[in-house]
Amino acid sequence: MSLKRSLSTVGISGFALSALLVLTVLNIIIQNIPRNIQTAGGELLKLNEKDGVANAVTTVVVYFRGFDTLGEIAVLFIASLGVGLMLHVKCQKDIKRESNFMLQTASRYLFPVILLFGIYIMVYGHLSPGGGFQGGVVIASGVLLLLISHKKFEVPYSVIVTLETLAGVSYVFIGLIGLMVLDTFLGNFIPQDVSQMGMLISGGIIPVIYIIVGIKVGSEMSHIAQNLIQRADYV
Amino acid sequence: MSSVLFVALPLLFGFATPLLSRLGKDAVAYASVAMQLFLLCLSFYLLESVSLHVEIISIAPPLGISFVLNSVSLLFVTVFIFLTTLFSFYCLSHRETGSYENETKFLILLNMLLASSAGLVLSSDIFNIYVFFEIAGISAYILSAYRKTPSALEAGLKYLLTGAVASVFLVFAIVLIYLNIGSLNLAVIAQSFEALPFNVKLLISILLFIGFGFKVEIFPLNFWVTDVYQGSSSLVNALFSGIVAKAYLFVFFHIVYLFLPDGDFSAFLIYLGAVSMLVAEIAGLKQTNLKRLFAYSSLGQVALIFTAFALQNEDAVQGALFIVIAHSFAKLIIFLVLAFIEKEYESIHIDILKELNAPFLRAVLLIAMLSLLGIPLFAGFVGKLLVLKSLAVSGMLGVLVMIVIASLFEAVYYFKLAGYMFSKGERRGALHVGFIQKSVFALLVILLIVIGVAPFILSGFLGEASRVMLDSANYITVILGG
Amino acid sequence: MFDFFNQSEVIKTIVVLGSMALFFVGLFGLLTRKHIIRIFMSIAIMESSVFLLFIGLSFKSDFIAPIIDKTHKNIAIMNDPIPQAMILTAIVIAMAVLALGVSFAIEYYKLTGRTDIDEMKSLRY
Amino acid sequence: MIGFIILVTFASIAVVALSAIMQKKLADSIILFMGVGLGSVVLFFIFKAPDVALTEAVIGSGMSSLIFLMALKHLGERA
Repeated sequence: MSLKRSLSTVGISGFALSALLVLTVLNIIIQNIPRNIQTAGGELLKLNEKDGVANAVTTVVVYFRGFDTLGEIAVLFIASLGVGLMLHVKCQKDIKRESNFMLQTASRYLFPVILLFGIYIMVYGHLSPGGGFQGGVVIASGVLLLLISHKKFEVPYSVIVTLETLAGVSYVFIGLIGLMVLDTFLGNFIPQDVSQMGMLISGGIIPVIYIIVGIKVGSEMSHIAQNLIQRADYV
Repeated sequence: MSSVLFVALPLLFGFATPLLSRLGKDAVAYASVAMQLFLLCLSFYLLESVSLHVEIISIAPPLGISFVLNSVSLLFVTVFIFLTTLFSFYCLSHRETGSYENETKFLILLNMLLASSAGLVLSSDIFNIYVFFEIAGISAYILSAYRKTPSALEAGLKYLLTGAVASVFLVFAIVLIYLNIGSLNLAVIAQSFEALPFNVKLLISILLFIGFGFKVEIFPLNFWVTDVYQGSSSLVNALFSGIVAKAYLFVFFHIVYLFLPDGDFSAFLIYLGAVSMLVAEIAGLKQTNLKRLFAYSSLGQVALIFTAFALQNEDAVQGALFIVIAHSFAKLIIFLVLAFIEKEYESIHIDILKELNAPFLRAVLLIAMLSLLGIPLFAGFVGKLLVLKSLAVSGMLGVLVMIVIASLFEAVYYFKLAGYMFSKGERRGALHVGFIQKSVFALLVILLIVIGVAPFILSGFLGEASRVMLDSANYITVILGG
Repeated sequence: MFDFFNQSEVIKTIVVLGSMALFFVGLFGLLTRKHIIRIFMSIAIMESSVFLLFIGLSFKSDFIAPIIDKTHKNIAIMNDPIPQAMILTAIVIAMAVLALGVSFAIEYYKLTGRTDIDEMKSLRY
Repeated sequence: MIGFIILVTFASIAVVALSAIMQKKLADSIILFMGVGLGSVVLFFIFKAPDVALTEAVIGSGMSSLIFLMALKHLGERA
């Protein structure tokens, strides 16, 4: 990597000066951004009132731009596969140190609360802020707490794989069903009327997809965390 | 049969593989090849009746994401699927040695790479292009670091670092585009990109150039390419130079044609491409490691395609499409032969060619090199001829001279290699080339010769494809009007 | 005294200057730091600066979050949901790439004991 | 009042980020990096983007800190 330059004072001051210069230029350019341009967001909000859910961001993430989320899930899937490939350690019997008693009891009582909080965020993703990504990672942080505190605790790989695969396959199947029924990939084929806007069962496939995303993100994040922790402890 | 299947099916297969592998590794490998064959038939079926067709995903454009199916994007998708299918067939022949290419993880990454390069080529939404940019990137990082040797990991790290920096600049460009124009659909952006004040247009163009420049392997930003090629295995290099580089090249120029239809910065791009070809070929002269040498040759050919696309006229783009096809086939041959040599002889120094005792491989390698050089009877000739002709017509003699000199340098080190191959030195033990491997090489060589001898088969379709690619006004009306 | 800062012009200037300063701190770290983990940190800082710039410039302080419930029904005064949806995806992608990069660095350190980006010269013989 | 809070938060994030990069010990720079994560969560909250704030809190400062801490535990204290 021939990017490195020696850390002399000339280097720093040269960089600072050029940064200041470019900063002012950028400021002038970004400042005269037109304020009242008619962004696509406005139209989407109107469209959301008709066939979206209460949380407009969830509608955009899952339904209007659902293909980005499918790609996003693929990125996370490949990342957890890569971390597993790199850091998977076959034989690591009793390598983690036994943590003290207080941490164990505290984590044993905290885990159900965190799990419930994660499930709440995931399930109510289309009504209040939150959703699949955030709920999944909250659950993964709960699993992380157990991984740290309990020596013999380990999420069995078969559970992670089955959850991950079922969620991913069902997400693509929902897309294909939408393709068959409405001739648009990821179309919202479950009819839902606007009166149900604030209710839990509203928005057709949107909450279903977000719960699937949550399961997948949760299993993959705990897989990454588990690999990182086991590998680190195997020093 | 919609074009979304090109992305949805490999993703479905990738997601299902961890559970499928419980049935047995062979089942997964055969299922992957079967799925790729199905996609190949689908692409040929669509190739017959290709009309400008917009595939809506979840809601209609300009608010939603949509795939645009025209002859250019379908051509690239067909080439990608054809290359992946041949690659899978070649890997199938390694079944008995149980080497790593048949592990389920490798198959998942291969399919994800196919899905993301197809998505890159088909998508018409700039943030969707960024997502596929990341998927292709992240599967390429893992493929290059797959063998977990120190040099492979170093290659993976360098690839990941440059990829991450490139994606930061690309997100910065997308942010400025949305703030100034208010939409993410390429057609809407293209319409109002002209009306932007010049400094905003310049800033967005610079950020897009840096973002894509790393991946398009253009001169100032391609310092990392040869290290990655040298670190990762030759099989994976075949995928990189065949599929990944072409997908990024097409997306970059698809955006350039849409945003700057009257070619504002095209002079800069043309000279940059010519300079980067010259630098790559000169650097290739003194290489002793075969992988590094062919990495520089890939850089040179990609720079030639870059220059041809930057010329922005129909002849040049038709020539570029010819070179894309010829270069993909030739590089697949070269890197598969290199993988074979690396596996059997465990060394990829130049002198190993002296001891290569496999007349079939030597002949196949020779034909691939001749086609890359542009020798008349082979596929590379037609493309290079069209590009040089359009350069002469548009009066860019300086660039013409640069490209001819670069091709001469390339000829020097290719003939040096040919000399090594056919020198009289003592030979190592005879290499046994499997039947499937021989048929894959034979098919590729036949294609190179057929395109070289009778280019008129493709020139009609490629001419129409280049017209469609350059005709951005029609692209915009189809998306917005349609 | 504080209401001078509340005008939307001033807020936009603060956002632009702040996030660009963060961007150049990240770029500086990227170019001059040698330890591989610090380089990943600089890239993470650059990414978060671009995300802050985007949300900072596309929000209006007197508008409300784009969530419809019983009390907030008027969508005219709701912020634009698209930038939030994009940044939501971009944050998760950036974290995935970061996790992969750190696992590469850990594996590379296990094999060669090197963490300095300049020492990675083995590919240049 | 919002503008002033934004100014203070941005200034503190920039200072914390710069010191995170200039730190000698890796452990200190990781802890300061978590501070940058928290600061950006506060900013996203002020920018009326609750979804993004929750994501940044959970992923940006949650998982990234785990990843860097595990890297720190692994690569030891050198450099």
